[in-house]
Amino acid sequence: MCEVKVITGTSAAAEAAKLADVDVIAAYPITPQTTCVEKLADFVANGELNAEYIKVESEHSAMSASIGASAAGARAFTATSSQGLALMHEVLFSAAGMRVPVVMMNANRALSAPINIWNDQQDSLSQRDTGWIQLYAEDNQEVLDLVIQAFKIAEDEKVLLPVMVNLDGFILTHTVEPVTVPKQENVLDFIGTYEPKHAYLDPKKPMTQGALGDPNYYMETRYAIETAMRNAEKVIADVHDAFAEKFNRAYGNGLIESYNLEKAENVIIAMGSICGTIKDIIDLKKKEGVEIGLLKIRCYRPLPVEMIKDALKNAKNVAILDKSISLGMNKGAIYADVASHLKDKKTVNYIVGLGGRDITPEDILGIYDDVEISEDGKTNWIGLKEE
Amino acid sequence: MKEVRFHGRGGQGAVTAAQILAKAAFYDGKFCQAFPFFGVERRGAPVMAFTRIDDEKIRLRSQIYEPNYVIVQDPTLMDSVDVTSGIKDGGIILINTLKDIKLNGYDVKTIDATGIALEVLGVPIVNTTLCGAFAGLTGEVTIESLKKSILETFPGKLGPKNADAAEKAYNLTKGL
Amino acid sequence: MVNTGTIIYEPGSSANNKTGSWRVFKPVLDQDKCVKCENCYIFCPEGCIQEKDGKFEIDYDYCKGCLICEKECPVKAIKAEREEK
Amino acid sequence: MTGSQFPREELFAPGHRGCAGCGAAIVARLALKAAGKNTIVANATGCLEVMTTPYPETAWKVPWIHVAFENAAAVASGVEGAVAALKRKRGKYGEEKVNVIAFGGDGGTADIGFQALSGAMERGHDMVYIMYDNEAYMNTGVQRSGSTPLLASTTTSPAGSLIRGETMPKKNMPMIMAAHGIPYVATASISYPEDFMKKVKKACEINGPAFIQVMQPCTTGWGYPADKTIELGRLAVETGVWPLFEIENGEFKLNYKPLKRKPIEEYLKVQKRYRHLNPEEISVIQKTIDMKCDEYGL
Repeated sequence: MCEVKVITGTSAAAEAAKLADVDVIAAYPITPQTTCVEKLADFVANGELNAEYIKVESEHSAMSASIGASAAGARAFTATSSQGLALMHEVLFSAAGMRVPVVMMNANRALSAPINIWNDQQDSLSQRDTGWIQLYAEDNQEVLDLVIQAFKIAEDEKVLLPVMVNLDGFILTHTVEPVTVPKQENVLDFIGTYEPKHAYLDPKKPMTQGALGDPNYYMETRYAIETAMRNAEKVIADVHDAFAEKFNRAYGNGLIESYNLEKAENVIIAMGSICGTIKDIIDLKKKEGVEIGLLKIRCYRPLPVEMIKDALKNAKNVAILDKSISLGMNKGAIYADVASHLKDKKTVNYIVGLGGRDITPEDILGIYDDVEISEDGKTNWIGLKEE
Repeated sequence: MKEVRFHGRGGQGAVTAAQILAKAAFYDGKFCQAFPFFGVERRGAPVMAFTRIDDEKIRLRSQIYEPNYVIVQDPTLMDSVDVTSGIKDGGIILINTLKDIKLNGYDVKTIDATGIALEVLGVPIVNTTLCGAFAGLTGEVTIESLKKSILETFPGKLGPKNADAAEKAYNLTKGL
Repeated sequence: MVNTGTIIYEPGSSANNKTGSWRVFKPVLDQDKCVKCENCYIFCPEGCIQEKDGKFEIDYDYCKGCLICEKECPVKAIKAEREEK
Repeated sequence: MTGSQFPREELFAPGHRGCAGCGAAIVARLALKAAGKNTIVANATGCLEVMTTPYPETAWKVPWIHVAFENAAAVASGVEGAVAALKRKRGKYGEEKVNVIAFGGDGGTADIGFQALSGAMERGHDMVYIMYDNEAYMNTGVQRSGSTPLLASTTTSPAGSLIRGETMPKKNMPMIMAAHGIPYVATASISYPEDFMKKVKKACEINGPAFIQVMQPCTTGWGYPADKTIELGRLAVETGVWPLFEIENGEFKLNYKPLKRKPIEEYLKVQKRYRHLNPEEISVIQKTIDMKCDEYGL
């Protein structure tokens, strides 16, 4: 039997890490991630979780210690946000290149300057090329489910890549709502024990990890990560399906989720918590006899391009929502990645919610109206106060 | 869907109150959501927190602009904050005060939550008391579920005391 | 194929790389003069002077010819000779 | 002297790409001899890392990991945590103690890796951090580090007509580490292998963090003939430039006191990095060394 708890998104992530019986946690506090690592500290302090908790002196060291722990053969978990993730940037590449299946929760938050603790997705999207699998949650239940799935995906021999589970800062991290927490025995039965065959540090079988790769070898190592990313598409879907069967909760096909896309010509592509508000609007309009749709991206890296194209085959006008901005290009990351694959459709980019600017149901209604009349390829900043 | 807005000061437990209410609704078999106004306020500064209660799963992620109910933990907040902002027609404003406060055009209910808290808890922390008053006034959550939620939120000695304070307020406001 | 994570599974495989070709001068040990103080053994950056059957021998496959051994030998049992290349 | 005063097992293989006469290679070889095979090494980016692990070959016969420049202490923290957790939870690693040793150069330790080092030491991890000190960024071509001594010429502290080399004295790492209250801090030199190995062994046996700063002359960076690596290390100790001491549980102990300190000039004159010095500048260095030796009771 499961237990339903009314908890925050950060607590849901902490519960999931506990259920996965992680061996090592190395973490540094940052708003709005803190309640996750506080909760984990409580679990360890109360003997509910048998793990080494390393209270590192920075996020750079949090990731470095996580890599060290995972390379030694332990199941490692950490959590961060925004500036902390940016500080990790260098070693995020190392984690992927060294093929250590670290799982990290990231509380999506804007980047300085000006300093801003509120939600957008600039932090994780700025890490898109580091070789991390990136998953995004719509609600706190999905946070818990994704963190559990993340371990199974990361540790799959066909993948062996680190996974970042993203949740919108405050909107999920600090919001309580009912979350079904499965039994640990069922979770461990689902993900298994981490027994790495490729990387561990044991004097009985010494290996060298983190070697120098000269021009003879480097390109192949990058290609191997790309291959693992492509493998991950199937693994993520399979893990999702197996999870759905065991725990009775499904999210589209695991990589994307289609919501009323069959008859809709005007559709939104979005990622994260805003998808909930959009679904409400879609149901509202359906009652009025208007068909609009949503394509939710759950997995941003690897980006399931073919799935996205297929899901949008009936769409005409595609509004792509970005909580990030590539400055100097006036496009968000999702638009930049996706639009070129939708050449037969009108695509319009909407920059929304930067630095915690609230996105209201009216904003979403306005976007559905606008995408029909707006010109192709345009970028609109929603809610911008222009002087 | 019913939406509640709490006005308090940092450290008075407004966020906890919003969560207690959400959990109580959950125990009543409803769906719920509670979140703070995402600010950087410190102890003493005006803060807000929100609760949503619905019969269906709550997917809406925007902030609350048009609440059904407003709970004011400290009347001095009204000098600097417009507690009536966006309140829905027929909405209720519950204020912790000794005075008889009237706000033109609004349904205002008052309760001396500080008095109850001092009497039952021995400290002027009014969040659980106000939750009890809210339950009595609106019937949006049952007192049984509210007490369960409070007991779960405050393990140890504080739990029963806070549940008593809530029940006392509930009995005073029921049917008002 | 590069190993997953560029991991090297053969400990000490640098031994495949014979650095003896780097040498310009070659240390030659006179076994008769050697007092087995172990200075050459312990100070060698390559670890290429090893004891075998009670004698120290220089492995010229790896010796880079730094001549620390010659310098540190207290009885001048090691002499540098020019490599004939 | 006969018999084997040193362990014969070689855990650091030949064929590495270190310069002829490389002091860093001697550090690694001696440290592993002392620590033994039940050891896991975390290595900061630097000469030692680059020269020992060009894929697909490694000089290491113990488990070894490198992640980046500034984080050897943090990586070692994670490794140590993993060893503790896997021992406790899954009975891995058996009964014997596993040594976790981090190697970092002076730049990777005193400069860019300083924060990670301070954190790891303060947190009390059971690890040994060995700073192999060659007093500049040798891997990138001899740039000045916080560990570069006064008036030494490097590529970023060149001896010009106006500025005469490094303007600041060497950062005092052992005392900074001692201030962390860790159980064991020591200085060592590759020219005193018994002393160095004894200290590594002790550091491994102690529960909790240990820090050893080992001086390691560098033929390329200091500018001297390769055969003089050991001689220079010895001169550093004999002149008082590099005192050998331990601070065990807060107690300072000098390990070696030369009968009569040699004049600093004997040490300086062998090295290209000091070639620009005039007698006045040499006497300035002598004075700073004299002051330091007074402090340490040398």
